[in-house]
Amino acid sequence: AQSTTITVATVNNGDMIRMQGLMDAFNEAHPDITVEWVTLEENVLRQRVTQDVATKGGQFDVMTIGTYEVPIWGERGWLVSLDDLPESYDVDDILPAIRGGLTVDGSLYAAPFYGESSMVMYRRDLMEAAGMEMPDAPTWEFIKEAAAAMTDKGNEVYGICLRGKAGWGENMAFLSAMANSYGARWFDMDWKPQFDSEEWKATLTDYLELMNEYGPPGASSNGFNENLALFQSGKCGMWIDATVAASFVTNPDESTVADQVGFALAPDNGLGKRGNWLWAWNLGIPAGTQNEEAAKTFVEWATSKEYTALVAEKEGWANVPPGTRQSLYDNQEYLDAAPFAQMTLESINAADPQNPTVDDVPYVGVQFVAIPEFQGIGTAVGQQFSAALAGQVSAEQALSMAQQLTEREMTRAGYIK
Amino acid sequence: MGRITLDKVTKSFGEVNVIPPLDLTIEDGEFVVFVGPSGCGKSTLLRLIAGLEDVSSGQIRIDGKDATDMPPAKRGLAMVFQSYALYPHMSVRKNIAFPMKMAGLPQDEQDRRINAAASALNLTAYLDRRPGQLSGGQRQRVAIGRAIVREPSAFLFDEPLSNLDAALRVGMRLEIMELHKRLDTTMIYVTHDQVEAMTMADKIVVLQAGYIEQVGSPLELYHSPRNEFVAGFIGSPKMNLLRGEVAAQHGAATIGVRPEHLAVSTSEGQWPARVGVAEHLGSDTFLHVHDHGFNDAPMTVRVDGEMPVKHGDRIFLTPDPSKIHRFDKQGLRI
Amino acid sequence: MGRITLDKVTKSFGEVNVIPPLDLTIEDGEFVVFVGPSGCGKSTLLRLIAGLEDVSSGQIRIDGKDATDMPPAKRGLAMVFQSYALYPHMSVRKNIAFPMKMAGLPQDEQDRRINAAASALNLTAYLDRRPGQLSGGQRQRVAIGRAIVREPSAFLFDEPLSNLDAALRVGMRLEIMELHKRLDTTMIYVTHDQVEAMTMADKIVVLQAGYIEQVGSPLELYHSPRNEFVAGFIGSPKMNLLRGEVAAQHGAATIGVRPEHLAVSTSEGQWPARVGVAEHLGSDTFLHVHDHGFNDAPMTVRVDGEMPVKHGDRIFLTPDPSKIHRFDKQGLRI
Amino acid sequence: MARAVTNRRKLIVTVAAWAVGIAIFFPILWTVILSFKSEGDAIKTPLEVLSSAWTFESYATVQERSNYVRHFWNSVVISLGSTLLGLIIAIPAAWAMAFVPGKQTKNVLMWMLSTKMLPPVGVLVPIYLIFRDVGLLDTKTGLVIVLTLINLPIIVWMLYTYFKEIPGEILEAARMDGASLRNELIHVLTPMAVPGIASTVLLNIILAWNEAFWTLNLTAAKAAPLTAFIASYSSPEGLFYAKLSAASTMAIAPILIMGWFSQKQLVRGLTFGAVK
Amino acid sequence: MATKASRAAARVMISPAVLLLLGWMIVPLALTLYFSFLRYNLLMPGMEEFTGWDNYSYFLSDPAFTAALTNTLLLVGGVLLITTVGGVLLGLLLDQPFWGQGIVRILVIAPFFVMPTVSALVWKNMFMNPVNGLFAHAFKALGLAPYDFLSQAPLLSIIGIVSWQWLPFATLILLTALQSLDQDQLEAAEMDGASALSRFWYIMLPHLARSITVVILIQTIFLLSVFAEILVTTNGGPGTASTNLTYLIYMQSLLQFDVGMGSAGGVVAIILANIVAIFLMRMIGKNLEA
Ligand SMILES: Nc1ncnc2c1ncn2[C@@H]1O[C@H](COP(=O)(O)OP(=O)(O)OP(=O)(O)O)[C@@H](O)[C@H]1O
Ligand SMILES: Nc1ncnc2c1ncn2[C@@H]1O[C@H](COP(=O)(O)OP(=O)(O)OP(=O)(O)O)[C@@H](O)[C@H]1O
Ligand SMILES: [Mg+2]
Ligand SMILES: [Mg+2]
Repeated sequence: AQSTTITVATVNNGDMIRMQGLMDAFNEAHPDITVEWVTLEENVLRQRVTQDVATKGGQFDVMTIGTYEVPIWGERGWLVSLDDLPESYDVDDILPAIRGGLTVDGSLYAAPFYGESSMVMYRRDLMEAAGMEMPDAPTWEFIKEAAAAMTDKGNEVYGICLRGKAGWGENMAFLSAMANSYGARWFDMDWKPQFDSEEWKATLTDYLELMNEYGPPGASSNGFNENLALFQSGKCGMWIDATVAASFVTNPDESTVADQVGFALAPDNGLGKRGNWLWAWNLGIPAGTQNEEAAKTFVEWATSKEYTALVAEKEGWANVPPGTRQSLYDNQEYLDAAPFAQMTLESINAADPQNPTVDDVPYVGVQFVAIPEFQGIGTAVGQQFSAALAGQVSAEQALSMAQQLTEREMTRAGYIK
Repeated sequence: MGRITLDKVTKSFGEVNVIPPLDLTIEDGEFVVFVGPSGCGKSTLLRLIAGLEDVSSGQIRIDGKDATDMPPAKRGLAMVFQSYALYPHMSVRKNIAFPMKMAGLPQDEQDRRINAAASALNLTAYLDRRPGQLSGGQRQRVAIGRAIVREPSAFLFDEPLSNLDAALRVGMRLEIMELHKRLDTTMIYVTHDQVEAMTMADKIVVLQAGYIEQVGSPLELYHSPRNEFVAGFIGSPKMNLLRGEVAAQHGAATIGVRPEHLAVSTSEGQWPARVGVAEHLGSDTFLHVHDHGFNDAPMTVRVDGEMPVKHGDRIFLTPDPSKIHRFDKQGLRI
Repeated sequence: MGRITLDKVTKSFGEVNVIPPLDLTIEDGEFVVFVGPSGCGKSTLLRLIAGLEDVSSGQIRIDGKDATDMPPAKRGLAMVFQSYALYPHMSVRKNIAFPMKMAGLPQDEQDRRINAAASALNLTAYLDRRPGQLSGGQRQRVAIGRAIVREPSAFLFDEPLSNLDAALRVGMRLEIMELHKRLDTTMIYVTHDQVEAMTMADKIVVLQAGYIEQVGSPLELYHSPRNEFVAGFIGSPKMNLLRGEVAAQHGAATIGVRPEHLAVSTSEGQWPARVGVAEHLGSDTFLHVHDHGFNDAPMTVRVDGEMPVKHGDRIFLTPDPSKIHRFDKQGLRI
Repeated sequence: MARAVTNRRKLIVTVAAWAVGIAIFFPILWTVILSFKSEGDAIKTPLEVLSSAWTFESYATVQERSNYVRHFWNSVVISLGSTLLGLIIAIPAAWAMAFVPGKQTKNVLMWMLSTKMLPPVGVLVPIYLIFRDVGLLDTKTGLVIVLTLINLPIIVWMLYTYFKEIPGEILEAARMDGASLRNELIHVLTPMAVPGIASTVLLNIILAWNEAFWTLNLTAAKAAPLTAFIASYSSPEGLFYAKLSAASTMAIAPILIMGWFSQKQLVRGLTFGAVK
Repeated sequence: MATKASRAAARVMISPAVLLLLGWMIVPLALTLYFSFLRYNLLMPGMEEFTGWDNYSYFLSDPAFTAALTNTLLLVGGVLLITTVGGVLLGLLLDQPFWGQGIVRILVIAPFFVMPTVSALVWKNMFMNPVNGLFAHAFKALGLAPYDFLSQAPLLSIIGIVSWQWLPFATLILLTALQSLDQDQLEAAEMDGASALSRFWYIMLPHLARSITVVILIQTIFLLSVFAEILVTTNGGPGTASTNLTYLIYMQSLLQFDVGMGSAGGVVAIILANIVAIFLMRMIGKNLEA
């Protein structure tokens, strides 16, 4: 066969970058396929691929996309369906929660590369010093007490680090999930925004209190990466964030506190929903690509069990992409190497994108609302909450602004008649 | 080879009419100098002849052929600019070679002409320098060299010496005159320098506001200016122009007497007066004389450098009667 | 009010010694002109007096007071620069007012002096223009106006006319002389123009390489130059310098004869020669004479404008014996 | 004033000027320093950073992770290409404006400049669609065209101010010497304007090199220049100061070095005819 | 030069540049204008329909719009103020004789060569980060609480970063201008009794006027479209505290893929930019002629 070149757009996260280092194996198996990488920061990537797929620009053959995009794109026929994967791929091995999010009308539109939920990561040493013990399933109440106990600003130890940077995938991912556990929701069944509810008020007030009293300075510009750096350098007592972070914070090469990290499920308020989200980075193939076959071959390889085994062999079990396949969690070697594995699986399974909230909602998605308008609305609301965190507006003001602008956009988009 | 005829040529810039209809013939081999006050259209006229500006109407003929719509390069004329307009990035050799290169002359012919020009102009030692490394006089010669090699049917010079200092001007003036003697090519030369005009020209064209006031040899203009304007313009220091009664005595509206044609005596003479500023140049003394009773302006008198007069002295002036110029009310010579 | 004394003043720029020890006294009310070849230190000397440069050693006294370390503004002198150095963004009025504004003069006094200066210098109509909208001569008057209003004890001029065209220069020269007569203030004037130096100065200082070659009135320098340098430098056209046998006949190493002191005859005379270029100016004719048998350089002779000589004529020259300058081997006047 | 400057004064000025110079340069210096540290050391206090061990490890990682050479080469081609194309279009235009000025010349020039005020974000989608249809997405040609267009006004303006300083007489002399318009431009005007053209070229290379919006949005893999290279380091997971520093250093070093070597030309050119 | 032939040639010579720029302006502008009247979201293909002024009314009534407008003006004005004042002062300093002039000039010019993205990343992470940044370390060393620049003073921080990038440009132009000042004028002023301060105020500053205008013109062109710095550091926040028009349009058009709205924003921005442009041209026109 003559050689084809496929262009893969991907986010600059560790697992993806690791894959770029392991391409020799792929090239060996498929000498007729050359892979070009375009590695971009998450926001830039999302903008680039969305623009390309929506305009049929055809610059990419494989795109790294999130659980948010897949259902929307799949519905519009922008993605090649992956229903004809071979037996050996073992589709049924994919975790149901993850697979559900990638399926539209019974067809799978993207293959998950890694999946994540969120959970609490904490410093066992600090917890001990504070004379407390973290339960496996803490409540928000407990988190607040623990944060207070661990904070020692003089020594630059902050009880809790949370996302504060504006963005639907940044602070709003956390806050939406947190709100779920407070019984709040984005919209009622008539698509009316709910930021004027007591639940949202409680959520935001508690969040602000936690961050203002026990959080690090500059929290309003902290996203995943900033918090990771803070935690790794020993400045955070607790951090509630993506489960994938677990492998970074326990990696002694990068983390100064690797051997002191403990894990727990995301907190709840006893309402039956925990404050954790569900997310996966997936590989999808835009419809209309010239190299569909080669692209499929690549996607299949990158999300296969063999790839997992390859990473394990080259980089160790702790570094394999987590959160997509049941078989990984049945593998004792992995469970031994990754102390966070069990907690990750439980977190993932605890999320239900179809029924994310206490009260009914018309939308799918835990920490997002799977409608195209959400990116813009989510980010705009995120801006308001981030401003509240920065102390520029009060919680009430932020909520009422959020309510206003969401209503405005939803009206414009025709959801609210 | 070099007869230039302007036939009812006019030129306006937008609304402004700079050259009214003008006729002029320049004979082959002549050295013609254009003089006139600043802004009178000397440069414009030259540029019309060169083809750097379009005429508004009229015809320009070169050697009998209509050249009105020819591009500059085709007219076979060479121009030396006031700033020399050498190409600063080319060596002297390349500067001189440029017009030949543009004409596509064979290399050996180019070399021959360059060497001839260089030795004629004493530039051989500088052929590989850039213009920036030359003195003003040398640059001027390069500009001339560049003009010579084209073997033009006429040279046009636009105030080529005005950027040089006084001493150098004298030298270059002589060189250009030598060149004219040698090549015997038509030359049209614009200047506002009295001395240059008087010493170089076969024929001087005096312009005012685009009109030709007089055409003639330098001494013709000096001795018989056609009107007051030419009288005042030619000669340095300027001719004294007197009006009123004295003029009437000579049967004219105005009479003119040149400073060098007034005899001065401390004891007797025709016109009593008082010395104002006396400029002692050593060789001569220029007296600025007041209270002569004619008009308000002081008269200028040239006397010998040895003459012992000073500010405030009373003196008497006597004009040389054969050298008095008479003009009528319109300012025309009688 | 305006007596300036330089006492063993020297100036070096780094290693280069531009002014060797120099003594000079300028009397109150005098018009002193510095002349000399380019680079001889005229401007430097002026700037030392102005205080724009520090002396390397020696003392400058103004009206008896030691001014060596005074800042320029305190010396009470005013300077007119060659470039005029007008402030381009200020109107003429503001330019003239500037020194008074800096001195904090009351507004009505400022206005009075501006109006006085403007009417004296014929600038009243231009007071609201910017320098960029003025002609060269007008600019020069503004520069003088700015100097006048300060009522300085002396004016310093650094080649103030060299940017003007010939016609304007004559006019401005007269205006400055008038001004000097009227204000009776000390003026120090740098020029390289012969005519300016001769006509304006009460006293000329001839400099060469920082040394004073001679100090004296213009006619003193013309009639008795102290050495060959001064002899060659003062007078236009230049004095003819002859060496060898002719000079020996007069008991000197070199003799000098000015062009205006040579009588010309076509029939007889002391020195036979041949006419080269003849420059007819109307009033005079300058003959460049070859083959006179002395040195190679042509001699220059001034004859009457009426004299009928032309290129190639054989003529005879006879020097006026009383006007022959004699110099010894060192070039000093005998 | 040409009066002797006292050494004391010179010393004070020297200290002040160096202090300011170093302060302004410091962020770059610090970036370079951090690029030679390990990730762990890079976030320590400044004193600890300075005393920690030096290492090339970040450069090695960056080199391994991304194809620096290709990005670099794309940057070179794009910035040189757009500059060259810009010159070819701008020289005749500037000639026309400088030497045959009309009543509209000034307005045309100002209009050209005003096209630079078009906000790129507002027109990205239309341009993207056009590029898609003509197949220019992710091609160096496409970027060369876009960068030429966005920098053309600046090039024209700079050249115009330069040409205006060239005496028209010289061009007239060439015309008298029989040069056609083409020869006049090639043999006389262009060589005479070399300093001006050089600085125009330099400024344009810098602008093109640093342009991040279009280069990022219109490329994928093949034509991506260094701006895209940087975009993959901007906020990865984990500690990244050292890697970011190394990547930054690699991205800006070529242009910095070029700029330093040619700063005289550049400074002269940057004045946009503001200094006569 | 003004012969018929040369005027005809001039028209030919200028046309490629004019036509290209005209195309570059008109084609996207026409499309943008067209889109701005459509309900057009990239994510909802096939639903394009004409909506009249809807997009405009939504864009203009967005509370973020006024904020963005103010921020744009503050950003441009702030940077211009800092760079021109700073440029003049630095120019004056560097114009004095001192040891190592060449090297200091190289140091000062350096930020101009740095990509905006890189400079924003460096300032954000290595300097302004309230925990690991150098400023935080400095504050701590002085016993103060670290200041969180990007969330407490986001716009000011961005103004600072952008000023750092443009200060060299202003400094260099103004320095060159200062060096071109006729020394005679300064000496004349000195003779006229002007103090150093008066010389600066009455002679140097007016001399710099023309260069200052050029600095302002060029910088304004680039500052109106500051984008990368905001995207990298604050994402326009917190709230809309550092959102400028360009960033607002980016959010509308590229984050929500609402091409219609983004286009309406683009048209508004173009109109505003042209108002600024006309204003600037007036000022420049006057100052550049002389
Ligand atoms: N391109 C032009 N547009 C408009 N008017 C012009 C132009 N060129 C020259 N003029 C006008 O034409 C008249 C004649 O100009 P020209 O340059 O021929 O004068 P000149 O005799 O050479 O003067 P000078 O001795 O000062 O060089 C002047 O009034 C001048 O202002
Ligand atoms: N700032 C300086 N540094 C070094 N040398 C200088 C400086 N200023 C003047 N010189 C030198 O001092 C000498 C005298 O210069 P000055 O300007 O006084 O000459 P000048 O007589 O005014 O000449 P010109 O007639 O050309 O104006 C010259 O050799 C000049 O090179
Ligand atoms: Mg002229
Ligand atoms: Mg001098």
